[in-house]
Amino acid sequence: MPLDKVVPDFRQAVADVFDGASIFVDGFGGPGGMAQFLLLTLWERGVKGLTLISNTAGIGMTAGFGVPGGRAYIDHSILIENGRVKKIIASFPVAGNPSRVTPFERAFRQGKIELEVVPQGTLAERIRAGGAGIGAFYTPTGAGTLVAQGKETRAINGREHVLEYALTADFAFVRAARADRAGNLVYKGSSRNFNAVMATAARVTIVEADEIVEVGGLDPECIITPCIYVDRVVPRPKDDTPVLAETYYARVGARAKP
Amino acid sequence: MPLDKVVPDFRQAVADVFDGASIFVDGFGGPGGMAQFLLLTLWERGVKGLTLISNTAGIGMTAGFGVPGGRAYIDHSILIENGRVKKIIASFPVAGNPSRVTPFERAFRQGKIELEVVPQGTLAERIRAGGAGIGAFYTPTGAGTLVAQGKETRAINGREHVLEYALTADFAFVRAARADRAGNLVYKGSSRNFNAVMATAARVTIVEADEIVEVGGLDPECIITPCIYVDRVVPRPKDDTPVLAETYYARVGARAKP
Amino acid sequence: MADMASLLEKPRLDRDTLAMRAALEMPDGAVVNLGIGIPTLVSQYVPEGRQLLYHSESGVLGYGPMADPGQEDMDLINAGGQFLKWVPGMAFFHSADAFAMMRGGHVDISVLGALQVSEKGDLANWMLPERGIGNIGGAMDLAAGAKRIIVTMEHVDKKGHPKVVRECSYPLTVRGRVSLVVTDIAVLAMTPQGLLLKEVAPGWTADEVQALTEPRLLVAPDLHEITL
Amino acid sequence: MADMASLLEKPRLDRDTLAMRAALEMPDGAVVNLGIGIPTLVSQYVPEGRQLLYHSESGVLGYGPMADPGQEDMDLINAGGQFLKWVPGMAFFHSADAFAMMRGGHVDISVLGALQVSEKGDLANWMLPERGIGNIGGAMDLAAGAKRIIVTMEHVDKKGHPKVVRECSYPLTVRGRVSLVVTDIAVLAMTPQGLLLKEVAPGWTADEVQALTEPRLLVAPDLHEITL
Repeated sequence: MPLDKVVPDFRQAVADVFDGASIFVDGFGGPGGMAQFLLLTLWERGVKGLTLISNTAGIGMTAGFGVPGGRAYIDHSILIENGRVKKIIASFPVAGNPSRVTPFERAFRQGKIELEVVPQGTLAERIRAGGAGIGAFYTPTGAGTLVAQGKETRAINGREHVLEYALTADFAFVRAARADRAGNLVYKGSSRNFNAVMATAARVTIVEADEIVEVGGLDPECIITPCIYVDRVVPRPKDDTPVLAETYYARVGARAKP
Repeated sequence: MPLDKVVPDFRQAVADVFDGASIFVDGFGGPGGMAQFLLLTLWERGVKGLTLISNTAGIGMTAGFGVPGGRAYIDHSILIENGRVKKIIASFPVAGNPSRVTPFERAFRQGKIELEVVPQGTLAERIRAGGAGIGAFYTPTGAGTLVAQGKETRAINGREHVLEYALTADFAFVRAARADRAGNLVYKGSSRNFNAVMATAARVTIVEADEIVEVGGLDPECIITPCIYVDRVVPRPKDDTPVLAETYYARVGARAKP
Repeated sequence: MADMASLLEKPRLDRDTLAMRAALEMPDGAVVNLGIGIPTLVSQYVPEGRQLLYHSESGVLGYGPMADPGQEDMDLINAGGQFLKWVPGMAFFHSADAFAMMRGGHVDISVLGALQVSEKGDLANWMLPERGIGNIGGAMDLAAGAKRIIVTMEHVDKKGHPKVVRECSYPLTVRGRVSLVVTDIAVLAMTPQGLLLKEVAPGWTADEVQALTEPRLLVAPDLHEITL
Repeated sequence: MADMASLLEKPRLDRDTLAMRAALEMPDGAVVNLGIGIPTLVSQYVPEGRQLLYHSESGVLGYGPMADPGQEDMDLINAGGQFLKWVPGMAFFHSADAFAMMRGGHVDISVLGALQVSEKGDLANWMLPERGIGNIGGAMDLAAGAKRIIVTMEHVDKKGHPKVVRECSYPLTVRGRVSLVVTDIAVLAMTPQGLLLKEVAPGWTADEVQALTEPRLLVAPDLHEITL
């Protein structure tokens, strides 16, 4: 059944993620739309030298972005603070409030991690281009600013545009609200954001789905990510205790506090 | 009520279409997804010097593309055969079968109309770029062929890419299956095709909707064209007799056969 | 010339009043994107009878008020990570589409905070050089793409330095696209001749505003106090 | 050398048999786009037990058989304007997304018709020069973007001229991307050394195929008759 992409557990889903791989990680900033179980499993596997491409560099776990008071979920930070990440490509890398120093900011200040800051729309568009086979594009965003430094520019209709190249990755970690067994996906609310773009541009797209239905169980008019983009679908457990920050801290506390 | 975009009749909806305007016209080829009432009303108004940007140059009326046997609907042809169109930008301008000579092909052979042939994906992408504020992009499609002639090229990842520019228009004639009063749209099946792209890239987007519902009547997860892109929504009558080819032929026959 | 030290002590508009003034700029039916901070407050003060369509780069169009306490949904946030209420008429879209809307000129008004604004309409709002790292986020796309850019900010920074400057010394967000600056002491419009002082906070004079502003200001013939 | 006139009279595979042979090339689970004409027939002959995912540039993924007579829906067509059946598991998308799928390399196999194929893998399939106008449609995107391009066509044109040529004289669709050519008398694979004749129609010899082919063909050591 090659059109059935459901794999039973997270370990199997990320088994082929290799040292040095590039990974798209969604989550606008908070836990919504973030594939925390995939991140947790990858941390458990100990893969290193990763490049993460994501809207943030993990701000939710430290700064409480997008999460109702009192709760906190793991995010990219668990890979960063354990030295697994070589480079981050992000638009919103650090907490808005400078007093909330994230694991990424700490690693960055220690010179342990590379950063490429990309305007959010250019990041989304570069990933879309990667998925769509567009080699590069001219955007007015960032013209005349730091992000245009060293890049080609061109006046189009009298306005300066910057040449930006497509961005692809080895893997995408996507979180969907519902998937069918063939890998057609729908999201919920604002959690669609980068997920639906990243799903198109990775060599291997791995989906953590809150619910899995049979083929035909999704309205064909409402499918946001057609299954052509999806390689694996893993059911996300209803109980999110394993991906709560407190669970993680209890685990690493018992071993070696970061 | 500025967020209510419903206008009661087609005449009012196209009242500001001017001589020399450029218009996006959807319809993959057949009647599905084509705003025939808008086309008919524009023909009645007598506006001329138009540039139509569309997947075809009107093949359905002549060649029966995408329509079950026995029926035929009007299409771009009614504007072309009456000399209202100066230029066509299309990917599939003529009937597949050379014996089915369309009004466009006849006008083209008589030197009465200009043609720019664009690969279908490049056409869709140029329109998307127009709507998305992307000035230009590099695509591998068409490299080394006639469509690349006179265009800049660049090797990206070892592959030749052609520079293509964004395409916008003064108006888009869009056909939706359902609209809410604010102009959020959904389509049906394969009739979504160019509609959802063209809606984003026109100065004025005019929608012919098979059904109009109150705001909130569409599932927010399933809206394909958010109302930000839509300027006017006109209800399409249930009775499609006025846009059947036979009705049109009866009308022009009574005046002057083309 | 006014005395700097005493000017810095002089009462200015609070954040809410500043947001109220900015809210008057929103025409009926406009598509509006509100940045993080003071801009977000603007939606609370839009004059009655005006219907706006709110866009968020988190992928939401047509949102309404914030969620009630206890009703927060992690799957419905704005760009600042605040929770929105589920209201009829919303539409959701992915990030490439969210930014296509901005860059493509489909957002009428973007209200942004600023670290500095120059007399040429340049905006710097993403990195304090002393921090050495910053969040561009969606600011550059908004600033590059929205039809009209309104900046809301305090007139001077925490050290009392003018934020309205001749040339931005901080990393730029966009060049030459700011059209109106609403601060806690003044309303300044970008004109071809330069920055035009149109309104002052109650009790403030043009000279006093000028004293806290780096570039030379033009003063509108009908200069008046901000009224709400 | 075979006599041309008699060769042109010699029985060849019919369109359905040709489609059957092409169908054998579809691996289980492949995402496939079928062009107008013979390619469309391929879906009818996919060996049992193989599940394919069909993509159409009209904006449909996962479609099934054609609609039953009387059940045609103008809102559900393939790229050739034929009516599809409403089946579970379909997904719809707009044209920019439909072509993003192709150009982005997400379609495994594109089966296309051809006017000419060159020994370098060039394809010409959108304009007969004598017509002077042609339909590019989605062919260029498919030919540029799909991972594997299979051409199905008659081996010679209506006048008996070879369609497998050294250099295409008709306007090109794509350069160097065809990997397999299935005709009514032969199966030819593009190899770094040149065109390799792998199979012939029943009753045909390598020499006879060569006689109707412009470039020099390499002959596979295990050359054999097409079997289905």
